[in-house]
Amino acid sequence: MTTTDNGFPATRRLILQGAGVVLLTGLGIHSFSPAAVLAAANDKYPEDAFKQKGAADAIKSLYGRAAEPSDKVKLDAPEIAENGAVVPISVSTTLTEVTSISFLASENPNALAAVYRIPPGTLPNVANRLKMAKTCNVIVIVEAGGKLYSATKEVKVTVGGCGG
Amino acid sequence: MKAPLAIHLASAALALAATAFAAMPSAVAADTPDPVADAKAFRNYFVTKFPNVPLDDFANGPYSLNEDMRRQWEEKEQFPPYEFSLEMGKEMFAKPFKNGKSYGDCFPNQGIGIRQNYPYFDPGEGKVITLELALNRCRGANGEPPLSYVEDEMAALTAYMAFTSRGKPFDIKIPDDPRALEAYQNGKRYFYTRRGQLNFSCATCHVQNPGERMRAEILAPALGILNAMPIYRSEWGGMGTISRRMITCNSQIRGVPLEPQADEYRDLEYYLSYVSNGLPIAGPGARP
Amino acid sequence: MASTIRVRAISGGETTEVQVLIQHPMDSGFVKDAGGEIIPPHFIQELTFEYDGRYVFIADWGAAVSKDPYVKFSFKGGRKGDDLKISWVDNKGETDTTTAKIQ
Amino acid sequence: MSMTRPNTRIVLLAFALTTIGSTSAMAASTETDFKAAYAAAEAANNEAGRLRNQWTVTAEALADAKKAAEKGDFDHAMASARDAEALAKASIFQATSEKEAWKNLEIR
Repeated sequence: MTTTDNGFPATRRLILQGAGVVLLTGLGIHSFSPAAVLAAANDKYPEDAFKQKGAADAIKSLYGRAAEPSDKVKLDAPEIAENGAVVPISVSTTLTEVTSISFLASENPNALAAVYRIPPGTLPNVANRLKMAKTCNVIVIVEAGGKLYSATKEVKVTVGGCGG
Repeated sequence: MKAPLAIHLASAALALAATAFAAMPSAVAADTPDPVADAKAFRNYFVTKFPNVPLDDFANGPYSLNEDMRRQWEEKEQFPPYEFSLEMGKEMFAKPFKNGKSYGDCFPNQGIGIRQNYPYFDPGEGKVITLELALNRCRGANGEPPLSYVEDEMAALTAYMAFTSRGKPFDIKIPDDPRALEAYQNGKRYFYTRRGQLNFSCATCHVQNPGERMRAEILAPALGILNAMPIYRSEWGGMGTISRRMITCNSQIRGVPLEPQADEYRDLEYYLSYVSNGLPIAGPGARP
Repeated sequence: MASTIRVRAISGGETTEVQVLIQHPMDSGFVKDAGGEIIPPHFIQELTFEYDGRYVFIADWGAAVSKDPYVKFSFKGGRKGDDLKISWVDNKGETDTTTAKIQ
Repeated sequence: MSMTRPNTRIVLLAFALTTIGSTSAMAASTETDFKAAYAAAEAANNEAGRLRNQWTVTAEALADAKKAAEKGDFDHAMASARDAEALAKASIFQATSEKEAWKNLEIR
């Protein structure tokens, strides 16, 4: 397995791969809190983006720019959510060099719901289940080749997901 | 939430409308119950009303009647939200009581693959025995305190027992005993009797209006309505037993629910299961 | 204690499809309990998947991911019998990790 | 919603009678009046309970009456107690008439 092109900071990977030193280094790592381990290994959790109210602000906080709609981003979400507490939403795309996929619900108290980081070798298809407070647009942002592409679909919510 | 004025008054006015109702000619004369004919007519009603729904699919409730919801359900079934409950039920079921016995010892075939035979009429007691009741009696017989009929543990146990019985057709028997026939008839009467301030019967929603939206929910058809029990409801964010579902049905129409496993509920379960004979057990299920 | 993480990782030859379901309340902080008190936010913030010493997928989650969250993705490679390590950490610093075999 | 089909005539009739009811309750009520009204409502609700057909709204009206009485607002308490009695009587009527009427809904 090649280890040179995963697109993620190498710290964690090197620890795992250095079989001879794994014990020692491993001990060192485990003395941190788990959050610290992840922070060391990955980009920071985008706390600020998750705190934004509107979708535009969240996208700006996350990526620093806006996205353009693309028919290469296929967003699959129900017409009417059977219950806003559990709305199955998935996305797939034919775009290449995808590095992240984000899900937002425009009218939720905080629009950003989830950000998935896609290293090379992982397919740009994600399915998840989100809460929706009321009828609104689901927006998905695909980051590919350094550009942002989006797809939007309105999902009607008759029983809001704020109870769940 | 306050009732809409019209409904509030319409219901309060029932008493005043006595003459109107009394004057209504009874469409049918009293007769002896005929469960076989009932079940046939019951099934026929639904397959005629929904000619495109395969018979077994009625066990999937509202998902048999609405494509958009069905897709959401199929997505959820890929990794169903009742998975944790099912596992808990499996562990509970296998774990011995303090006396060393376990649930399996209380049931035929060690409790595996038998959900389709419940409820049954017990000639000794002269009453209907549901699976939930049998589970608590099993606990009692082994010196364990009863479980709540509306909480997670009972739901988990019945989920596991249903899971081991998936695909087996409901096989409810009405023995040649006038008390069994009476229990069946009482269940049927409960099903069709209007109650609560909304003046709804079970049938108002689940016979007359399945597939329609009632506020936000799509109503399930009565045929096969117990086959997928117990159910994980997104609305509850958890699992619920048959007892819990019947109680919430009563509350929703503004009726005070009876105590769990009241004779009426046991008889109702007997009736509803009997008329769904032949449809497969599909529990545990996921519902909105 | 049973793991909070359920995994299905299935190799289809060229790619491995991974599905997880995690037992977690994912409280948003916008919901009141029966007594009218706000239930404080309690949700998973980060979920990672490691295969063969590298991350194959990382989820950053907010409070709008459903209770008992679910996610599905696929990555190239992955052999039957190999380990896939999954970890999460929530906003209270609680965490869980499991290692599953690819099937 | 097609399934409720409230009978307009009944609604209007009830509305008229309810209005009369509240008008007569306008005269300042005493604790004694309230206690009698509450007892009557409670008795009717107990009867509904024997028929296995209590309504949740009856219990709510009874609770509301009690709460108002504790605050000394006997006009409000009286009105709620009378509401509760009307609701309880309606539930009794419902249970009684349904002893035969249920058959009209049966699939045959």
